[in-house]
Amino acid sequence: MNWIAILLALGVMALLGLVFGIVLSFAAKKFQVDVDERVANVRAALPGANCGACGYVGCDAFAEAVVAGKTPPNGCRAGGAGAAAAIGEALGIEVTPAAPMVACVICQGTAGVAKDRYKYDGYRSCRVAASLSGGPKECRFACIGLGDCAYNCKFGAITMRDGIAYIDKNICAGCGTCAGICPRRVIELKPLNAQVLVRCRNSDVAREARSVCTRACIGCGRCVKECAYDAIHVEDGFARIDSAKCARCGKCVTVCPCKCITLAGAAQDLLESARNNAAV
Amino acid sequence: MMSEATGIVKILLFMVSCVFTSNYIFSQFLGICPFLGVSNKVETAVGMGLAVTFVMGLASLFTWVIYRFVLLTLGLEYLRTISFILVIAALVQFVEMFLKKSSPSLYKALGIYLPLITTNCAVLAVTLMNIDGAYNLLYSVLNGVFSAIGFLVAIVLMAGVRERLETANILKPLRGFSINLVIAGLMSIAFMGFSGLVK
Amino acid sequence: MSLRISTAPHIRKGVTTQKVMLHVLIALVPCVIAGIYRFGFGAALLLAISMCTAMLAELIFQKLAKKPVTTNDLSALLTGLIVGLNLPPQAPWWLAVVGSAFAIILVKQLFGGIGDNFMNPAMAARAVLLASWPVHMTKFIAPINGNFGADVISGATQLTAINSVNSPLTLSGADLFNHFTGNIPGAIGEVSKAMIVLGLVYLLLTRVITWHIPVTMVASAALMSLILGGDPLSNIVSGGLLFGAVYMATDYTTSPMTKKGQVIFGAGCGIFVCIIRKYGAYPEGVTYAILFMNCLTPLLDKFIRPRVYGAEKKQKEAKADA
Amino acid sequence: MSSFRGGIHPMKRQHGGKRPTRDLPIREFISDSVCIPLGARQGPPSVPCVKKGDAVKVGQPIALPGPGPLGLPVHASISGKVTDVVRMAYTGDTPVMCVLIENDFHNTWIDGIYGQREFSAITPESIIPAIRDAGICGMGGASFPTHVKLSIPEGARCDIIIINGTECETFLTADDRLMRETPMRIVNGLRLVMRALSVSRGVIAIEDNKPEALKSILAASANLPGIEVKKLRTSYPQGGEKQLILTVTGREVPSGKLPVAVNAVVLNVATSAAIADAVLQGKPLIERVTTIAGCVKTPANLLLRNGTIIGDAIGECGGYAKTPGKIALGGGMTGICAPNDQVPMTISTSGIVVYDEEEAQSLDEQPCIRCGKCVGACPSGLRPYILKHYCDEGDLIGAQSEHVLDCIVCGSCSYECPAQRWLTASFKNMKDKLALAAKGGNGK
Amino acid sequence: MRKSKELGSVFLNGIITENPTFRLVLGTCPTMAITTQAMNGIGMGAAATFVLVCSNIVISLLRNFIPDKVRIPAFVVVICTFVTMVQMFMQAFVPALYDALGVFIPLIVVNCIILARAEAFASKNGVLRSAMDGLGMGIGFTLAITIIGTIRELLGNGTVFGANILGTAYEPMLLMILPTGGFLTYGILLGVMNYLTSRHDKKKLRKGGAQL
Repeated sequence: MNWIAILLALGVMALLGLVFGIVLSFAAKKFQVDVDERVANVRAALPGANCGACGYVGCDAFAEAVVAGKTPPNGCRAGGAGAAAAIGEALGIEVTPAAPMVACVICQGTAGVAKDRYKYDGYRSCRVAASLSGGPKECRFACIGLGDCAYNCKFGAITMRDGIAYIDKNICAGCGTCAGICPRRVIELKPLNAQVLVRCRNSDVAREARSVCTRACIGCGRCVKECAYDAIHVEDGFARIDSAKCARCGKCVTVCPCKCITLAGAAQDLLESARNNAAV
Repeated sequence: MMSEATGIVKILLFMVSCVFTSNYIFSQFLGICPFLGVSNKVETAVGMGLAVTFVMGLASLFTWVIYRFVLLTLGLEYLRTISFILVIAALVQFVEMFLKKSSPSLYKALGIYLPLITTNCAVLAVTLMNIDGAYNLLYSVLNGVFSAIGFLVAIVLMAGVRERLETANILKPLRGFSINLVIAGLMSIAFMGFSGLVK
Repeated sequence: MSLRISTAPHIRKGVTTQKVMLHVLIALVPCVIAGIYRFGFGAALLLAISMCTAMLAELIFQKLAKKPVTTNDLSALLTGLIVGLNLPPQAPWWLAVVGSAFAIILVKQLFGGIGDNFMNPAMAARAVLLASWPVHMTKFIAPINGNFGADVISGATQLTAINSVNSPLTLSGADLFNHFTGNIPGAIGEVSKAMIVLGLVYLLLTRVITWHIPVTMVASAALMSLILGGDPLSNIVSGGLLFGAVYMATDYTTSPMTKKGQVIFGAGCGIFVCIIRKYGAYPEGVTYAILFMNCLTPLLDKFIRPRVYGAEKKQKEAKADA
Repeated sequence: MSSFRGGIHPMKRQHGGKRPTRDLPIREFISDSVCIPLGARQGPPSVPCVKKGDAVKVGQPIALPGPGPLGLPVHASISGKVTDVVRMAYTGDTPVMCVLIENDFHNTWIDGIYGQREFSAITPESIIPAIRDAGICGMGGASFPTHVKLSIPEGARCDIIIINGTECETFLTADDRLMRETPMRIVNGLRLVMRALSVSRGVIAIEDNKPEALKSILAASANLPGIEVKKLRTSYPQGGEKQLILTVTGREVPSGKLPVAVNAVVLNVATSAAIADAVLQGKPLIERVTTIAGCVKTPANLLLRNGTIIGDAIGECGGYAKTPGKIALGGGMTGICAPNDQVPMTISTSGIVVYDEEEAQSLDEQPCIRCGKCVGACPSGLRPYILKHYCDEGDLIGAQSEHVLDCIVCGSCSYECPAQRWLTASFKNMKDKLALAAKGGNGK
Repeated sequence: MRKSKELGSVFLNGIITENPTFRLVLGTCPTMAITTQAMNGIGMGAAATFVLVCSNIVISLLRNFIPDKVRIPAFVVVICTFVTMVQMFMQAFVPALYDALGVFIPLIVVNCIILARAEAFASKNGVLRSAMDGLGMGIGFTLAITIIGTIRELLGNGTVFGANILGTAYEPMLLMILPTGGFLTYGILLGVMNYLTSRHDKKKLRKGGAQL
């Protein structure tokens, strides 16, 4: 054993370490710049879809705003309860999640149900089609069905079938991008548990509404009379359901002459209870 | 006079060899991680490339000096890996801190890449290769700088292609590292044309 | 009355992707005929195999990937044909299969299919074959309808001779004539320069391509070979320079979009061809030169853009600052 | 001949382009009834001032200017009885207010239409109000109120008036015929505008594929000081306002600015003729020459009263030659589709083009093959192939960085595209979105 | 019983769920550089595994003594020590392999797998678990690069571990043992792995959904 060599090696390493250590610790003091780690932590808790539903440009901007206290920490709709809890953890505060929302298509004007005005043939964009001669469907409140919402959905929750949009509630994160994009505003964000929906918003008089679509709400008010909870009102020529009051009894669905009130299926219940469990 | 001219030609050829013929990415597989990681935008790729060039040049200089004057004289050649990595780590950290304070704009451009460079195997590799190749100080620094420029060329070309492919309809499982490796593979075919330029 | 409604414009030029590809295929017919005339049935078989493989590869890949099948646009057929034309006439059949399949699947479809590949599929395939089976790819036979004796020099060795550092060879008049008629050994498509020029004229007349890339590529190659002390004419007519300049460097997808970019692209190709021919390990540099410029194309497209009408210099700078 | 960058030559395709109608004289056609839209142009919709059952004379105002400087009155184009004032679906997204008039075939004009007045009798200050009162808006297609265009803003000045006789659009020959048959009206219009703005230089620009028009205008403007006739290269979109200014004056309108920023005003030949009628004769704008082309039995140039139902005009041309697949108001490059043939034409309808079913069918959009033809064709120097990506993605910032706002929506890129991509439509959509965002909407 | 099960899952984690090569995409340089032969893969893998296990053990032991601020340099020093040992060992006993692997042996120091495991696992876990993690990761790495090496050797040379498989009629595709072959093989394998994982995940999701 060559003790000297070992000692030498140790010495050199120690010296190197010492020199670098001193230089660096000196430099670290001298060049100190503060960075807020909380922003990164909050950002890590977000889904990263940059959907913009929170009202900020993207997840980064939202994270900064949360840390700066400019926006409530439960503002991320796409992340839901999970993100809210994670943000709370990152900031060390209690965050109550906002009620989960899903996007719903307020139109049932599939091919054959809603009358066509013309064949659209061009750039596949609802927005463009809507601006040409009043849109390809006679009803000016109908889903145009060219899929602007599906194209822009960051989560792949929307498919176009039979000329209208369908939203998979299991995938929908409730970010509201589609609602903002739809030129006809037929997509609305509803609480996840709002299962009874009037799926039409044609505000024309009954005769006209009926003449362009067999499933148009004609504002007849039968559902209003049937509802025992005062949850339905007719405004602007079509019925609306207040989901806070609705008891989901489903009576209005049965009396609607135009079949434009729908009750979401049983799968919805399962999903809802699953989400509630997860939140607990 | 003649020998001076051939010397310059030799150096020029050496540079070409570093940049193209034995490109670090396409023929030596060094520095692949940052090459794949930081090549999504041309601007950031240029930043990374420049930062690597800067550090590789400095690292070549420092490690050569340390090897030649400390390790070799003390007969501690086997300590070179460990001492080189320390030199590089310290260098990178120092440069980062220095830039952060003295030139915030340059730091903004290069700073975020600097921590990544410590684990860039190209830096350690070039210092080790300088020793293996028994280069003198000039050639060591040239090797460091021009190998890094080879890296810069590769990463900027890569970033250009990746930017363009942002709009491409690539199959989902292939997106990310997978397609980037295929791009690199195809680019390395193009770089094979440079083989033999410098014998 | 049920009318259609669409956005403007209501008239289109009537040129489709398919027609463009068809034009290029037609432009290649003279080369194909020359190749088959010079090298016989084997060459024809090779071309057929590579074209079939290319179509099949595209079909199978798109079926497997559940993508719309786009074999109708004929681009795969074209790629297959060009791969075949780049093969030496006596190459084994599997070389054509591997080459076409590689071109279509790895270089084109993995990136998303037509328009999304960043590298010319046929060129990449040729480079791959050359790197993988150099013996097969550099063994050229003499044409069957020629007057070549036993002392045939292969195309590649001739190129080496032309670009030899010490005493560059200059082709004689008779040699040049043989190059024009295709009475030389070489890859199937590239032997007859006259036929390639015929194809070029067709492509220019049908406005499928513009002069920018082929002309700058050939011109810069000539200039560069002059600078490097070679004979420009010999350099232009030998090897695959013309074939590459007309059919492969002009590939829409992998060449720059602007005319200025195309000129730089062509010039770059020409320069690299000469450098690789003269100094590189490979006798032929066209493939690598084009592939390298393909890699550079995205950057050329990014930085060389037409001047926007009404954009002032000051405004541009102001924007950059903001 | 200097010209703008890019451009295309879409002249010779389909139905012989301009050939069928270019040598046919203008023919007047007055239909049984008209339906006059009050809001189918730029600016606020006019407010109807007649009601169902009212009797109206030709030239009588039926709607008063809407609020704001862009408001314009609308005049009855035939004499007869108002049958309805109602909202009707038109080419835009929302229904517009229309006045329906049944013709009594007396063609009674309102009082106060005077014969040709002398130039010397007209004061420069009276010209622009007269133009507004006549309800004149741009007749080249954009239908921007002309009096606003001629009101040079404070601090700006104008040193050249360009009369746009290029008619670079496909199929259309209405302006060509107008220049050949009544060149004097056009020249007079130009002189009036020059007088109103006290500008000493006026240029009438005509493409070199209209030699007869060129000759006739030259003859009409001979010996008139300050007026020159300029022959331009035939290329689409030579008649684009910005392109025309560049070709004629060598000046480039800065991005996002109006032509007046380079001291120029551009007017269409038909507008110029209308100005002459309005100022010299006191006639409001009630009619225009429209080319009926495409798949009709006998294509023609008709002098139509404002609000003529397009089906009636097509009937006047012998009806459809084949089953129609698409009817567009305007030329092949920029025309706007009509939902059916029962909608009216307006003052800005320079042509009615009928496409048969085969022509109407557009091919499916295919992947971009990066041929660069769109870049070569774009007169604004944009890169449509990249821009389309941003527009499809709804990326407002990306689209602006690719200068989408400099797109003039001429359609050249779409025309050239071998992959049949809807480039122009996506840019127009993005421009609309940006305009909305600038107004404070969310732009989505 | 439970503990051994848990150790087993830590071990398997490195091989499958978080395979450093195919799932985490770490240590790409040696993955492609030395995989021209299957044998090289095993050699490199063994060296890396040794370093991983040793460094994980040592770092885990020292985890409570190393100040947080200097932990990374400290880790590097520990790793470097073992790398130098491996280097010396290979130079002495398997010089052929040493030459084949070349500069990539000292470069194990900057192999991100090792530093990443030290930072993410060993500095937070006990000795036994850290050792298991190192072993799992090392074997996962070894397996992956051996697979890549096998494919490249088979296609590029017609052999596997030097034994001729494809017969003499096979004309080797030289490209596969060139750099290009490395990039392409790794890239495509990665794509295949991504596809398989996503399919697996989807199946799992569907199963999970049904249970709900």
